[in-house]
Amino acid sequence: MRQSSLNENEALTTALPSPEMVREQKIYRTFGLTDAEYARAVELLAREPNYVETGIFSVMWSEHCSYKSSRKVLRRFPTQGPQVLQGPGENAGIVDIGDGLAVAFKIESHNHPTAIEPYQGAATGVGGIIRDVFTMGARPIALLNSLRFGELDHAHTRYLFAESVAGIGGYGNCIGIPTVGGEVVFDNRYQQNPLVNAMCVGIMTHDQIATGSASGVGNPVLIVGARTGRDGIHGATFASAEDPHAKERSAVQVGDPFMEKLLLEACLELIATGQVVGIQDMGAAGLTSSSAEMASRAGSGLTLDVALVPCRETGMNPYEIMLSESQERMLVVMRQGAEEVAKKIFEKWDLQATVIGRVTDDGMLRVLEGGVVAAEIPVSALVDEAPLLDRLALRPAYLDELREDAPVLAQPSDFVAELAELLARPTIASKQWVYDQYDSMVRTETFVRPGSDAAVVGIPGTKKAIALVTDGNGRQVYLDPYEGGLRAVAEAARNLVCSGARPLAVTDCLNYGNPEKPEVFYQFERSVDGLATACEALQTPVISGNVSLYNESNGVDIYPTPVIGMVGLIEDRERIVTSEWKMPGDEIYVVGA
Amino acid sequence: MEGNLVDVLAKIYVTLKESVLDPQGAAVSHALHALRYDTVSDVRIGKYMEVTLSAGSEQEAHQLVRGMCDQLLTNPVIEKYTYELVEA
Amino acid sequence: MEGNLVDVLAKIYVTLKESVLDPQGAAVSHALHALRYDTVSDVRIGKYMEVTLSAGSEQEAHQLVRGMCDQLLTNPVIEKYTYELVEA
Amino acid sequence: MKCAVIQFPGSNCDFDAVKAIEATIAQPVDLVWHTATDLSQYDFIVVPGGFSYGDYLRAGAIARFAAVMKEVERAAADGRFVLGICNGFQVLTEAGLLPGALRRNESLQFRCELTELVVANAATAFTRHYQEGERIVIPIAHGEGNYYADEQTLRRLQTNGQIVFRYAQGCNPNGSIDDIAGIVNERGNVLGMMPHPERAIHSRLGSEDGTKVFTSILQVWRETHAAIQS
Ligand SMILES: Nc1ncnc2c1ncn2[C@@H]1O[C@H](COP(=O)(O)OP(=O)(O)O)[C@@H](O)[C@H]1O
Repeated sequence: MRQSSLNENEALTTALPSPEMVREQKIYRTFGLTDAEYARAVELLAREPNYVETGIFSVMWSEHCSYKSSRKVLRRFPTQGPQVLQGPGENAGIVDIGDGLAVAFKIESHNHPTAIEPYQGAATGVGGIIRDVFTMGARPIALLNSLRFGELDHAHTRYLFAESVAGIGGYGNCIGIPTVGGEVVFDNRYQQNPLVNAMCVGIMTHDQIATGSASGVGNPVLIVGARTGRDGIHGATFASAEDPHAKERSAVQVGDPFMEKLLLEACLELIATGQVVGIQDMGAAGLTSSSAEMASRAGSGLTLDVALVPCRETGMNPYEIMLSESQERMLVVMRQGAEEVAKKIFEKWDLQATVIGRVTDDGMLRVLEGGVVAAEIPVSALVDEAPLLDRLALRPAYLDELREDAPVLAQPSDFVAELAELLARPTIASKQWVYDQYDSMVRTETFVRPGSDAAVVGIPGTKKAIALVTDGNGRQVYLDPYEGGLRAVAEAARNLVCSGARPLAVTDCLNYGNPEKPEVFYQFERSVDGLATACEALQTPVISGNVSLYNESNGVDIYPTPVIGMVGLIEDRERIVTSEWKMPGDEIYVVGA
Repeated sequence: MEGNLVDVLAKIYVTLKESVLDPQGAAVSHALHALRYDTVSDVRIGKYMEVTLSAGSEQEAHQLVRGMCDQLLTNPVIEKYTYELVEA
Repeated sequence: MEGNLVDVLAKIYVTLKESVLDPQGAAVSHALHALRYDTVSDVRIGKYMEVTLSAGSEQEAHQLVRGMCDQLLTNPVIEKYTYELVEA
Repeated sequence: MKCAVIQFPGSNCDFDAVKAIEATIAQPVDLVWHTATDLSQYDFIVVPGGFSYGDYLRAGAIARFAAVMKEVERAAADGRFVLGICNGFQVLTEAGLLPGALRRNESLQFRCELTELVVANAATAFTRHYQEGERIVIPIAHGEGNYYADEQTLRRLQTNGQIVFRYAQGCNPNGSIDDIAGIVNERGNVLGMMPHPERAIHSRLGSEDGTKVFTSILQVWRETHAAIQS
């Protein structure tokens, strides 16, 4: 690969605005970079970034990729424990379950895309979280979700809800991973900003653990899976924007679960060869964030040639290729000389595996187009130097106001009628309409299907099983952020214990409003404190998670909604407990506080 | 309502926008090649709907059809449509 | 192959046979009524496919398109189709 | 009895079928890739559930052209046993090995639940161990299981006893005609069914009523095999 200086290259990228234009016309603002962030990028590069580089900075420094508002707060979570094999920072966390086996899991939000195109938004959310898990070398064995929508008397809510459920099912059913649990809450607060959080759990042996690290100078970098199209450009920026509806709509992607099924099988087969150095899924910010993160973890550099990337559409420029969020793609670093191993396996699965670059030792993310440099940025500038904000937190006035005039509930005159009315509320009523649309049984290891406190899935070849649950209660967190945080974790743990499991670890999806509002940031900080305290007390460390901010419309923020995904271990599958009454005449006890 | 209703059949063709991935089209294209239809270069798969309705005038019929396409039958985020009206 | 290939776009319309119930059409019809499109009397939903291909002649193009419809693109037990060829 | 479970790209109940064969009848079983061109050594072939080729176009429409399907056809013609489950049933109808077609569920929704079936014909090789009229519970998981055949075909199925499983009255989950859940070909050696017997082989999974599908075939195979050998 020939490299040339930036100046020579200017002629080639003529189609794109020049660095001067980016500065003068403030094009960076349309990418979501602030003036200060742009100035910081200029400082770090010691020159003005060109159009492609500006795009790369903007997505890497977006809230979605950089966690600039939340990173400091997340440090409060306990992340260690003897059972933890991989804590936060990788594509998914991993815990030991004995016998040389481990489970990998993570939860992730796909809220904004769902608001725009509910079927595809929810479906691609599932697709993304599945990739996060098999990237670690784990075989996905279960899916869960957590949903928040407005009240069902709204026609548009019914549409969003029905389509989201269909999309979640559509993806999971097709790929053959059972959807075994979840929760749904309906409340007006989510009318404009529905939440769709998806969790995936995978199983692996300890020696199969793969990581997203690009080490070994000269090692080949491959892009595998689907071709790259123009879909989802700036999806990461869009996810962090206040009003998703007003944003560019090309950011919506269509998922291809069939392709992902092939990709899953091919990647697991590839990882099993022992020839994979690092592997990472391409999610938000596509090639940009996957390559920068892989290099950052290894302290290495990467040189990639976008002209080698298989594209779905003609005439895609380096900016588009680097920022595309086309689904069902992975970035893989192989041992030198093992390219053919990858190609053979992918061919069997009717997929492409294409070498697009090499690992270097100069700490640079260097993007070429046909051998000519199109972008050249130190990896550390994109990752380590990403903005880190100290947002202002202010205790919201409503907390005291609500306490002062807390409503006094009158004694109902007719308890039966009252109970019937409660049970009829969509949030409390049976969720069978939802989970009957999910294949909860494929893999024939689902011992407790949706409908009980927690789902239970067997671990093949052992007597063991794992119990899985997602829980969250935004209204409680709204009323008392700290206490609500405590309770979210406690509820998840109770649900696991009730199924006979010992809780092991937590993944969390933190859905909040606009963090630039001090009251919202207060909710965020205090509830994280509550979550952290409970995780500490229960010895269930947080091993992975996701943050979704800016869930706000017309100035109204959603309830602060941390969703807890928890996994527990059942040593003996004969000891599984379910919640339904078993026999007439059985005694009923109330236990606990 | 005012006497002369026209009965029309709207033939509506819905396709994914060009930039949107069409996994179904790709799979079918692949299958056609396997069946030795080698000269097929592209397949896109969309929806075809026939809606029978009546309206006060042709103009109103157009309005109604456009309305239902925008409101319900398509999602403008990923799809586009064309239609034609024929006498029912 | 013998010199003059014609590039064509086949627009293929697949619908369920009349004798086969169309629950999707019924659901959409229902939804349209709920949105106050009261004058809609019937909705049928099918598939619309665009296949781009080249052939030695127009006649061959017709043969190819009919072939792929009969073999793969439709299931004659429940579906029927029509198509038209336009220049690509 | 040598068993094969076919794998198309997108099959996802392939391992479940293998596990079920091992657990219920403990016979040797191979996973066979869709490009295979020789199935002559197999006595029993399962076309499993899943989403072959993503169910794109129509469920089973693309898979029926896979190379291995020629061999499945040959096996059927030889009188060997072929069992199509869910997507496998869809593939077999698309391939013309079984009559009719599977349309989208009437509800337009994917449905996964335990369903109650009635054994409509206990005289087939696949149902020998059931009683005629027996009610059994076997799960379904499909979006396109709404069986259709024209009137003439339906009448033929009825008079020939080719309807093997029906959804119990009032329990039809997809709108299929005559509550059909599974049918055999005229010769009786090819069964297609939407419910998943391989998911109902242990009480832990909610039901063990699917077991007898596998044990029936083994018994019939043993009988015919013994007859050939003696
Ligand atoms: N979105 C969903 N996806 C899958 N299963 C769900 C979903 N929502 C609820 N469920 C299942 O329905 C059952 C009841 O859920 P929920 O009403 O939230 O129970 P609880 O109040 O006991 O937490 C649980 O088994 C749960 O897993």
